[in-house]
Amino acid sequence: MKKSLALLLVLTLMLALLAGCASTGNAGASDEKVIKIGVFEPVTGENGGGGFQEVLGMRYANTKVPTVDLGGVTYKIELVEVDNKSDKTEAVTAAQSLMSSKVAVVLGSYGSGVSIAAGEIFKENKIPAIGASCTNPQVTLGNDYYFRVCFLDPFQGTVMANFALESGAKNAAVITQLGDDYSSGLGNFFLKAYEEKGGTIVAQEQFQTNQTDFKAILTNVKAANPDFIFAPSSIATAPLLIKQARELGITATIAAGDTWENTSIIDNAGADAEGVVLSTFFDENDTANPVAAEFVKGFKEYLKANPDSLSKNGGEGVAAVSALGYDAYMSAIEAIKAAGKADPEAIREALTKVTYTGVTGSIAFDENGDAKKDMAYIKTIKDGKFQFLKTVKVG
Amino acid sequence: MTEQTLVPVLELKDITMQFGGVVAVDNLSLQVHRGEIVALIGPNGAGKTTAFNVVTGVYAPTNGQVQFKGQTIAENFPRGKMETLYAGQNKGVYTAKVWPTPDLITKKGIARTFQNIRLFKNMTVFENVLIAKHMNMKAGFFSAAFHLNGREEEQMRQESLKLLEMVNLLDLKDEIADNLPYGKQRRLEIARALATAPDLLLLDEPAAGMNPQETHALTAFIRQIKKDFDLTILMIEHHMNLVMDISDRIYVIDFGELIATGTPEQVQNDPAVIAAYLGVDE
Amino acid sequence: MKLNNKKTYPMLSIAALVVLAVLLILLEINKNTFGMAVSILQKSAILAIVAVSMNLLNGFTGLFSLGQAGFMAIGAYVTAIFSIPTETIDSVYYTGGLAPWLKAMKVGLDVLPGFLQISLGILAGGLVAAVFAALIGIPVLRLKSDYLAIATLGFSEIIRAIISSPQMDKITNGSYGLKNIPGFALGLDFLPAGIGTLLVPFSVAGLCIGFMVLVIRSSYGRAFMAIREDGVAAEAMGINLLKHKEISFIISSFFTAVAGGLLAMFMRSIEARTFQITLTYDILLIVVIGGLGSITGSILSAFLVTAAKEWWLRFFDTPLVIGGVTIPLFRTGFRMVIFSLLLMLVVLFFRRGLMGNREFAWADLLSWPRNLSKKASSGPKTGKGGKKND
Amino acid sequence: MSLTTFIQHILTGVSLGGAYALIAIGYTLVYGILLLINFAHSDIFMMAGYFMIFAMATMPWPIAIPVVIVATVILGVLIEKAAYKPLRSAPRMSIMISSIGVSYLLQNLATYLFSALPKGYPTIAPLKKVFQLGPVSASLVTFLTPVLTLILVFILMYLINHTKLGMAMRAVSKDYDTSKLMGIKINQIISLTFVIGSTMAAIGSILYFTDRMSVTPFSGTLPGLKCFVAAVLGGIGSVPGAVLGGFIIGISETFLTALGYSTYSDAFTFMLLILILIFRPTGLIGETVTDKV
Repeated sequence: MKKSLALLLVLTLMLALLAGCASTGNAGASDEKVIKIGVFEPVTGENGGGGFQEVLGMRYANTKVPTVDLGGVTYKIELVEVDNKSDKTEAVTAAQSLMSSKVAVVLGSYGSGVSIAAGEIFKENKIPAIGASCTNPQVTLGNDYYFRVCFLDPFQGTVMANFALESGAKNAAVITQLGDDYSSGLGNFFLKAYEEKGGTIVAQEQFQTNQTDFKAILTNVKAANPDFIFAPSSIATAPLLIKQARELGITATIAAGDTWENTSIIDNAGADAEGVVLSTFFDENDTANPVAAEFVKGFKEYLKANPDSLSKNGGEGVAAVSALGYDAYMSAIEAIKAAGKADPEAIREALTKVTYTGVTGSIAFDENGDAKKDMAYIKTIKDGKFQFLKTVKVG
Repeated sequence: MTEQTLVPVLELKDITMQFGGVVAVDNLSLQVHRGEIVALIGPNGAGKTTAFNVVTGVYAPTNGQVQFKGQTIAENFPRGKMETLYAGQNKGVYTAKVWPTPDLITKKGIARTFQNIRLFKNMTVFENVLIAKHMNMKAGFFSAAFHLNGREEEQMRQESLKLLEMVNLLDLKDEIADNLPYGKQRRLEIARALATAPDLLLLDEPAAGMNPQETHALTAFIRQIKKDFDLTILMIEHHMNLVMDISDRIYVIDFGELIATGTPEQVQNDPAVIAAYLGVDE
Repeated sequence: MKLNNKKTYPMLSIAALVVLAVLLILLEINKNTFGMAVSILQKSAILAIVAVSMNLLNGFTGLFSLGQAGFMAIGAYVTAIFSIPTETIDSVYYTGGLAPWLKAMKVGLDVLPGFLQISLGILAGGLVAAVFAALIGIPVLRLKSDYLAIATLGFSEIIRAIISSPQMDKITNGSYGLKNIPGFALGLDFLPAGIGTLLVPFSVAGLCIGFMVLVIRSSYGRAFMAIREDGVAAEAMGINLLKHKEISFIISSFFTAVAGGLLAMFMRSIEARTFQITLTYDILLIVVIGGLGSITGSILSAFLVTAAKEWWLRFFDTPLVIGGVTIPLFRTGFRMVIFSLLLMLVVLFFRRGLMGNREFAWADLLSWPRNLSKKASSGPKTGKGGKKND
Repeated sequence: MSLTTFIQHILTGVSLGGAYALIAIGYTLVYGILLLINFAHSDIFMMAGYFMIFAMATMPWPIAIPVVIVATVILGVLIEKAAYKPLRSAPRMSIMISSIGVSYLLQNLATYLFSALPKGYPTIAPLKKVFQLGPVSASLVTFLTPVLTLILVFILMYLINHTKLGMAMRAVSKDYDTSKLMGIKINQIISLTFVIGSTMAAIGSILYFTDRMSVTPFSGTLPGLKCFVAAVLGGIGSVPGAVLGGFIIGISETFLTALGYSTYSDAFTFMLLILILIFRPTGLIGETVTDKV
């Protein structure tokens, strides 16, 4: 019994090894000219849902622009996807595996924490990275190799504070997740901006990662009776927070940042989600930008052609992170073209000078590597759908 | 044993051990003198092992005092919940609380074996004995860890080997303790206790589970180690042949109380003992 | 550990070490080509330290502790605070800033070369963990095995909660984690550029494990094992239980924290969430597969499990297509299922793990082919079951 | 804190405590008999959550609930047969490692099968009906949880104290070896223990998740640990103790969070555990046991 089991075990391992070798062997066999672009995104874990939407944007971009011509030679662009599992420890190995795949540039990641963690590795290996939706200032700060196509949390916090005050909310409560830099950071920026502009913060509550019972903190919020509740958090947390708040009879507007633009929140929170407000990078119904209109049309067709992607995307809606993923890919292509070669160092140089009109507006990077953006879209949930409310500009 | 050498080594004074409402040892007093072999006998559940556990520091007595070579090694009086529950005697006589942990008792020179053998089963015979030398090691943690106490370590090993030779286990020194035959395990447990260089050896049913031949060998073995190591021995035993053969004096307890004491002949003819052992005639 | 009379073949050991060193240096020089291997080796070396520390406690002293993640967190945070370059400290603590006294300490330490600052940080991390271990050990180590497990696990969660609490913002940067932690090669200015990525973790691991092996082989190590085998009997042999359990707990925690410090350097950025219970479980997996009570088993297992988990078996997570047919089982998460099944298999059928409680010896390796043929002819000799240490 | 807020917190705390109590019973029963911390119990609870999601997808809730309970019981008993029974003679550490292994396996299996993303828990309409008592508002499940918990505990106590099987269970937990000699079918009793524990976990899971609305593969871990602490706090092996512990932890956790110490709410639970182990290892209403040497 034991012996045969042991044998089985060894055989499985051997098989695994063989398969592993085989799969890596195939990649090197083709003699086609290839430029590899790393996709460093979470497909599982806390941010798996959003991460996948971002990947979809990149995959779609790859079908739109699958090759690039450099000096008369056509190079095929190959996406090398790794899953960082929304986990910093995994992120390091995942990033390392991208490095050993010899990618020229990296795209991602959804979730600032993993981007920060991997940033050092990209920097060390001198591989430029383009973040799509990581909004924490720490991602690009002090890292010459990290760029991003989205706006930053201080900006987003200010936008939401402006919006709250404009809509007549004089008192606000802030709920943040402990140990999460996105949530704590954004909450903090909102708090500062809101108080600076004359609002009053009446309650400040925190909850722990994986906590699912928010009744205690919500009871406190209810007692403070705010007009506006700002609760930036993950997609997983959102429906729970919304439903429990409504159950306790809280009627104030609940608002959050870009992460909440995900249909799973509407699916899970149902009618309670009505009236929720969030800021985001992009609106699919914004027809002012022709690039965006074209992207939305093409992306929807791409989704329809891939039923699996469609179901994981949660329907036909075009998420802002997909648009950002697309823009990140396109900025990379622009930079490769400008550099004229697939050398990472040259691409990094080129990125500092790239200007490109993307789906989410015009993109150029400042000295930190952040996209210069001055506008955010505010959306609300109405009739079970995300609806464009207004745009907010901050000077 | 002749009268002029009566130096008390171990003295139990009014020891009562009570668990909740159950009195396991009731007001037990006994003396063991230098060079004696004393047996503590009694029917199952009489409280013999409990008495051993009090002497070796496993339990703090509820009331009473234990003296070893004239020094108090354990003393206690009923306190807390026991103060109201206490069912023993001599309440209020003892006022100090002395309860050293078992390792300190061993360091003072009392070694013991256990009713159900407690060897370090996955370690070798040699290691089992060598461990007893650890408590007297002079080297501190770091010098031991960095093996700077080479000479001391070597001495510990030599002493252990010598001991194994004296108890006839040298040829088995690299054997895993658990693999030894039963009789050898008993012998090893005694050897391990001897390695702590005790003055007083407590044997808890050393012949349990042995056949007559093995018991006979054990008798000779106990006599021999007593002589070789200049020991005083207190033992619990059910094998009456062994007890009557080897003991200088015998204490008989039943239901925690002392019912008789004296030489083997005196005890054998004591009516109280006969009553307690009725039907357990051996 | 048996006091066997096997020949030790010191020449072979030295040769093996030299070969290992040469291999490591070769890998380092070509680390652009072997990036993945280098990264796996770094992580394995770090986990090997934790695995051996856990084994010292669980396998040799018989104390079932599940507090590893907490002690690693302590080590990681202390090391990080010591080693983040002072000039970038404000950008790391961008919300609240670093506590003035810590900043003053960092400015003061800047007179030392970076390499020394980091070493000091790792040492300090170990010492802080050792102090914590000593303090909580006094009440907790009296507990029976399973209560000890839960209590240490609880302790590890407390540490994590404290680290991420807003009240600690000025020290641990609370929710935001720490970044800009220098990697292994940084600070070693006296070596050629880039050298150290492997040498540093391997030599630290060598020192740590070496020390623990020395302890285990000393009289104290025997006392630990005696406690594992039978606490009551050990006490009757004059061994002070609490003192020896404390020593074992402190050493184990010290080295766990040192490994935590190395992990911080490996990851370059840390947050409290890194040190969850699953981290402890991962290490337990390594120890159990390697064999409770075998140092070489733990080391071997640390390398095997890490490499398999992070590298070789990664393809379990990606869809496998053979001849145009997609094999259904292969998708994200399958790898971890395989690993948990492997653990259960070891626990249920190979309770002794890879090495049981034996250690690697050249003599065994050299006589292996002979033994193998002997075994084949005489049929398998079943050893005793798992160690009895209840 | 106003009276309304206070009452609202009490309600939340008692409801949470009730769910904890039901899970804690599973720990306390298994520990009483096998002296094993069943680390997998928290994941049985988590799996029950997923079972409900799948059951409710195809059937109405009055059918789904018994189906989920049966499925959870089968899972619990299966785990015992596969992972604990073969190790019955092994050292305790091996069984504990085995239970950690099962926990690890269930979590990874759930991640693999259902993804790590939270799945919405189906709404059992009558349970979610919101009641408004003056300014205090809560759904029915909040009121129902503690009541149902107490009813279940009384039934369980009756089973343990007044039936033959219950007597056998008590005997096994008092003295494993002797009960074996007395002809008690040990395996049957152990299975029964797991049946009861899993049933309670399944009911607890329905109440807990209905209130919290989503399940992830790691939903069970932290509540599980807290429930074990609850069992120890009340006195391991004692069912009323587990219930008492559950309520104490539920209420104190709620108030700590309410007072702004949510960081320390988990830490507090474990601090409580360490304190109780030092000062009263037998728990609040446990029995004293003396080790035999």
